[in-house]
Amino acid sequence: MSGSGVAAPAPARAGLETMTYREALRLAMRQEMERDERVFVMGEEVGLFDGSYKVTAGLLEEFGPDRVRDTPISEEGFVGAGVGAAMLGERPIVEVMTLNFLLVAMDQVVNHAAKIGAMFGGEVRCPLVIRTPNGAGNQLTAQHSQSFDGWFAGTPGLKVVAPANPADAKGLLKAAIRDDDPVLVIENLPIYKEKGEVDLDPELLTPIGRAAVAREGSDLTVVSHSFATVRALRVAEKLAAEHGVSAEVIDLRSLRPLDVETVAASVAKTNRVLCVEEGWPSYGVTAELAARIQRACFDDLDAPVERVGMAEVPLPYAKELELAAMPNEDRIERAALAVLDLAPAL
Amino acid sequence: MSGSGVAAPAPARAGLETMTYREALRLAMRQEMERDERVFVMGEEVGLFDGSYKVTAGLLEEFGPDRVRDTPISEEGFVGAGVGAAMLGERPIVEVMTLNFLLVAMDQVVNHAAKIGAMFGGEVRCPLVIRTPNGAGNQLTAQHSQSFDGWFAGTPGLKVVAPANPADAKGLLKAAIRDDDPVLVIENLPIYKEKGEVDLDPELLTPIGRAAVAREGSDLTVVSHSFATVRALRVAEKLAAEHGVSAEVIDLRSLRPLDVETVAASVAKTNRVLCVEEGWPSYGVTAELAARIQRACFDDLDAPVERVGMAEVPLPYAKELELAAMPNEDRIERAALAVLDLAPAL
Amino acid sequence: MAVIDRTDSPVDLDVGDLYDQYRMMFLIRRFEEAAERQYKAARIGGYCHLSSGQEAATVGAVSALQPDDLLVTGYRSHGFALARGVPADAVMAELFGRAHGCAHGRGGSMHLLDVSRGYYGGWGIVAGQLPIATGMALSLVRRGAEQAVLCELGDGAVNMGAWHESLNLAGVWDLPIVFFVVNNLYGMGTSVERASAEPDIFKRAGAYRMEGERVDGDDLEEVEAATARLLRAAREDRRPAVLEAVTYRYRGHSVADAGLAYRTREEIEEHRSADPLARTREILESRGVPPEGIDAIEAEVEAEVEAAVAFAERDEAPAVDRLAAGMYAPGSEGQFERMRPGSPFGEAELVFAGGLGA
Amino acid sequence: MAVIDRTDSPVDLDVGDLYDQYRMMFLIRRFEEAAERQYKAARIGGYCHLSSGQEAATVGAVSALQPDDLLVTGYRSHGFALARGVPADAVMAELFGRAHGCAHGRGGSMHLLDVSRGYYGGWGIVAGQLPIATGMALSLVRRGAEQAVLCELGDGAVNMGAWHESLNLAGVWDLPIVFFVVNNLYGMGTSVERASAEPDIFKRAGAYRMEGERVDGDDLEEVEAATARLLRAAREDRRPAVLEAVTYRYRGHSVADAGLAYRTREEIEEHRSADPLARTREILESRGVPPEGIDAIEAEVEAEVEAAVAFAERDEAPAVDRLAAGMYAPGSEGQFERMRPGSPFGEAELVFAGGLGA
Ligand SMILES: Cc1ncc(C[n+]2csc(CCOP(=O)(O)OP(=O)(O)O)c2C)c(N)n1
Ligand SMILES: Cc1ncc(C[n+]2csc(CCOP(=O)(O)OP(=O)(O)O)c2C)c(N)n1
Ligand SMILES: [Mg+2]
Ligand SMILES: [Mg+2]
Repeated sequence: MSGSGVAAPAPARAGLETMTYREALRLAMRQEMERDERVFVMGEEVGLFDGSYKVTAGLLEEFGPDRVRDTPISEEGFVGAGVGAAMLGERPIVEVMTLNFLLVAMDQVVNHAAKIGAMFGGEVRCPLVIRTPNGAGNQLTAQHSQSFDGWFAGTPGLKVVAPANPADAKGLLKAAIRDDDPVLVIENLPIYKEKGEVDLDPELLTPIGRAAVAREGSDLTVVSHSFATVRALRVAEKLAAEHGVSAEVIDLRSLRPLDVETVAASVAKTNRVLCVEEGWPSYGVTAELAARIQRACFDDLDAPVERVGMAEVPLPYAKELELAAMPNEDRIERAALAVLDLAPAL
Repeated sequence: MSGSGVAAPAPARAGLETMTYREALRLAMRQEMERDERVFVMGEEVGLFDGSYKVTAGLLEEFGPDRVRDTPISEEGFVGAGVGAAMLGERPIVEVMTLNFLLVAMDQVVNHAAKIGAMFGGEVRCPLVIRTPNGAGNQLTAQHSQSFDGWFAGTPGLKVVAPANPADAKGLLKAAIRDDDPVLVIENLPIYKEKGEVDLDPELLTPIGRAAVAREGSDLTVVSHSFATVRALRVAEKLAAEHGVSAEVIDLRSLRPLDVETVAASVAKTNRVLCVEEGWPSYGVTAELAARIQRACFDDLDAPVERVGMAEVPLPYAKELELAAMPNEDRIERAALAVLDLAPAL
Repeated sequence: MAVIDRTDSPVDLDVGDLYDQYRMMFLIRRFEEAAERQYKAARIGGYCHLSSGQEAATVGAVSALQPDDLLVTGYRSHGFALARGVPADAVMAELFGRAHGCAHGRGGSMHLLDVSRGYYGGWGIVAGQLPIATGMALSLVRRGAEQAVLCELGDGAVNMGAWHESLNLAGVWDLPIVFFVVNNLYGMGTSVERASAEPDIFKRAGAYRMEGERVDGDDLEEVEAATARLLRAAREDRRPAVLEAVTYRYRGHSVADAGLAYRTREEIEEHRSADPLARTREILESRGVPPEGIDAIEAEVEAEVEAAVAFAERDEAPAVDRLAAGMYAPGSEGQFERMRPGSPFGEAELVFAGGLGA
Repeated sequence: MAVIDRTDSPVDLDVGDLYDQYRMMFLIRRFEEAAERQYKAARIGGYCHLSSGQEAATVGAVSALQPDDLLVTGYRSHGFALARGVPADAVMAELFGRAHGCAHGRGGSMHLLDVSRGYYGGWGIVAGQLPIATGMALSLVRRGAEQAVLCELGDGAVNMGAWHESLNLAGVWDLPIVFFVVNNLYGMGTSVERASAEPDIFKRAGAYRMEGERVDGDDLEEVEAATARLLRAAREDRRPAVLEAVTYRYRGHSVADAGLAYRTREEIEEHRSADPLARTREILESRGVPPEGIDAIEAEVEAEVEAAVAFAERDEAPAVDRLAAGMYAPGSEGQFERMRPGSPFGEAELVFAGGLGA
């Protein structure tokens, strides 16, 4: 490894391909590892086991154990090791099996990675990527079903992105890898197998700090990120088909920086807004959204900003309970109708 | 230790006494330790050193090393030990030197203590108290100046209280110790030395989940907790004296459960509201407040809910920078005037 | 049920304990085979970690517990729950997520417990149970009780910071706890050699001036004897210890893992050929227990497992309007009374409706 | 400055190194005495942790570093920064919170650094620097560089989980790192015996099959020799190690602590009577350095410290409208462009005004 480590850009292998979210993430890593020898992957079971959710499958074979490094179970240790390597100019991609386990490495993320730029007066940077899925489903129960997205998004010094489809999975992960600051890339368990079209162009990134209008509409704005966007899009179709409602869906894509401008522009048009997240809404991502929207769009709003998220309980195991607790499409639909005054508020 | 461990209530030593916040906390612990032998204190430097902020001063001498236990530096270990002891029916009070250090014990608090009741179907409880100060000031810099209050308040299974004066310091800590669930008691570095009147009655608790109207007013509601309440009260006086504005100050006291009813009642009267916190407002406590207020008081609000908190940077060391970054009284006052349309919005 | 009626059994009383233990090992094996079938039939969800191959370590260690000793484990815990006497019905119902599961359908496979039997769970974060078990041992000391805690963990867990902090606390405070490391050679796909700078895990006890010992985890009697001795030292002399039982997991990490990416079929077969069940059965026979008696008990166990599945199938689902049951102590409802205004859509309906208590 | 001009000095070149080292020890002592005075005069704020009494350990260890080796420390780090060659001006200005401080007034006493000298901070969470230093060692291996990392920590830090995870990673990956434990007998008010189940800290290296060694931390030459040997093994053979230097802190934990609640005046006096500065000066004299030469160098150091204070006083404060300087990499501003609508009151003014870059 020498100099910037960046190889001359490969000739564009343009073209679109349909692939899963998981494959898109893998493509992003492979392209960036080819492009820049400073990039390496580290985490539990990323190598020999092909990744516990198979995101890194095949990379060990392709890049060898120095660049696809299996770690012991010690998140605090290897997340911190990523911080240290990044401070020396490497581009570590640290995979944490799920967001739940980042709790044991919280101190390294929040009190170390996030502080480096400012606390040392800009003398050293930390271009670290942490990849980890949030989300619930499949009865993984209370300790394995959480989305603390807002905690990281509320930490100055971090950047946080959360792709909701394969194209952004590739584009945002690549942007994160090339970014000079610590970026948390929040993936999602239920989306890993979702398919979508991905542009293979290795230079096509999804910019950090830019939301997307995932679906245009005029009666209601639904703001969401990660898997909640997938749900929101399904509900939007249903609202159109069954209630003649035209819902615009904003996919945030980044949580820090948060693109409020795009959200506010939509609300200015629709005058009604529902915010959806997979995590607990109280003190969660949708709280910040509601707070900003009511300030930015005070005169535009025809109804209060409404929120839906996971019911505020540690997620129970039993299938029936789990289903009831999750921000399922039925709950989102009823909330949307309530915002539109087409159903009672709850 | 046997049975419930609770001794017959001591004869009421009624009467008021002026004391510091720190002394009020100590009084609460002493009274509860006298009342219930299951109560014990554990943490770094709580014994021989008299507490790093002297809150536990004298308790070792009075109750001995079994009930005032110095620990090694290992927050994950001893916070978790508190969880285990609580599951067996003890009433541990675990002191963590500052909220910043709770990051290394996050997993024990969020993924363990908070989960016990629900995850085990109510078969076992966790009556644990964690005491720790939040807050900035005194140039403690980026790693030592944080307020993650909202992260815990957003965790179902936990209860979170944050007294803003000596009377509530005693009352809420006692309520937390007697509560059958895990309670985080957020203290505050700058308030430790503040004085106030405290009722010595050992049976007088401050109920969890009840905000207080700390100052009555009619033009504006300021909602705050912990040290921000102290600041808010000072600003309210200034607003009255210099601008003829009558500000009502709501001291939340509990963050989970959050007493929105009291807040909403005040906003219904004043129609304007400013939320203040010591931490970063984005994705913070004031985000949740704004989100709930705009929903509960949609038709009452004459202006958007406004927020002030710590500037969203890792807190810098230099005194001038630190002062500028904190939610100082000048910033709160300007925000209050902006909400009242007496100064420009920023 | 764990305890068989000895009056019916054709067994010499001298081998009675071993006989019960063999029965339990067999129960665990058959129970988990049934669980795997039910998982594949989508009646069980979540993660489901089987311990087939590890039964001698499980039953040996639990047999050494006194009735009032405490047990804390990780997530690979069906065997521990059964061995501690939790009825197969209650365990299977929990895997099915039913109301009469031992955690009322709230916990599932990873979060079994039975407080009446001193079994305090069933935890899913690797090594997260260690500080908690340590605190329980501290509590025993405060009560002056002659009891001990047995805390199970895997070989992969010994590289977590929580291991270090817990062992240090146990050592510096002289706590009555035995850390029981079930070394099945792998943490998911990572072998002990690739994960631990000191692969002789029991030696790590030395860093805390603590006794450390390794036993053949497939030798039921060796495991029991060592556990009993260390638990006694914990109980009577407040000497904490590490006991490492070397064993092998036949199946993948969880039902979802084929378990072949990181080890060979030959390796698995080699271990299977020294199956602890077969080994224990041989000992029983060598001590004069007639094979028909063992066969009879095996048939009884199979019926017990079938009955557990039937029980779980019949059992009711937890009430959906009691979503928040257990989250807070009964009586907390009043504290939450004033939280409703401005709640996110549906929150009050979902959470407050059924009350917050157990 | 760390390097003195030897042509001016009246010293036999054979003792030149020791002479420089004595000078540095003396500089650290006087620098910290000045820092304490300035703290009491309220020109320095925050926590201010002095290392008086520990100078031999500090200077001995840092002397063993090659120019391109890396250094990472905790918060008691004035001495380490100075010994690594960070100018006293830049350190004092940092304590004053000034623009030309080594962290531009952003870090203060706990967060000194100088990347040009391979000093990567200055960290305030106990043991938080260990995983980071470990990652740096990993990076050196990836580059195939023959360099090593020296990671300082205190005796209290060895009970944190991060210690365990870091040492295990260093061991399992054969990383070029030496964990340098400055054992000053106490972590705040807690003695090593009350905190560590294994009070012979160096022995804990064994849990990772790592070399562990203890030296007299007040013997400059012993510290330097051991550090040099272990760093060489790290650099050349990728053998990580633990080096424990036993020393004593004269002052309280920080300037705010009188340091008497947990130890006696007699204990402090006893250690003071074997002051490493006096010891080192004696060795110099015994090797033929004339006392007047040493006196002269001491006077020079005193002037240097005075000059540093004067420099810090004169230096400008960081610009208040650059509150967010350094937080994100230059060029990130565009990413934050669309975050402004609905911001909390004053946020845009406070944070965005001066840009986000360094
Ligand atoms: C902190 C944490 N990190 C990762 C995981 C995911 N995980 C679950 S089990 C496991 C392997 C544990 O191996 P070991 O301790 O040997 O126990 P075994 O599964 O072999 O019984 C991992 C990595 C987790 N649950 N918690
Ligand atoms: C995780 C964490 N817990 C507690 C503290 C508070 N604290 C700062 S220094 C210190 C003592 C550390 O002692 P030691 O490691 O021996 O270093 P020394 O101060 O003696 O140099 C403590 C408890 C902290 N900074 N971080
Ligand atoms: Mg294992
Ligand atoms: Mg020390």
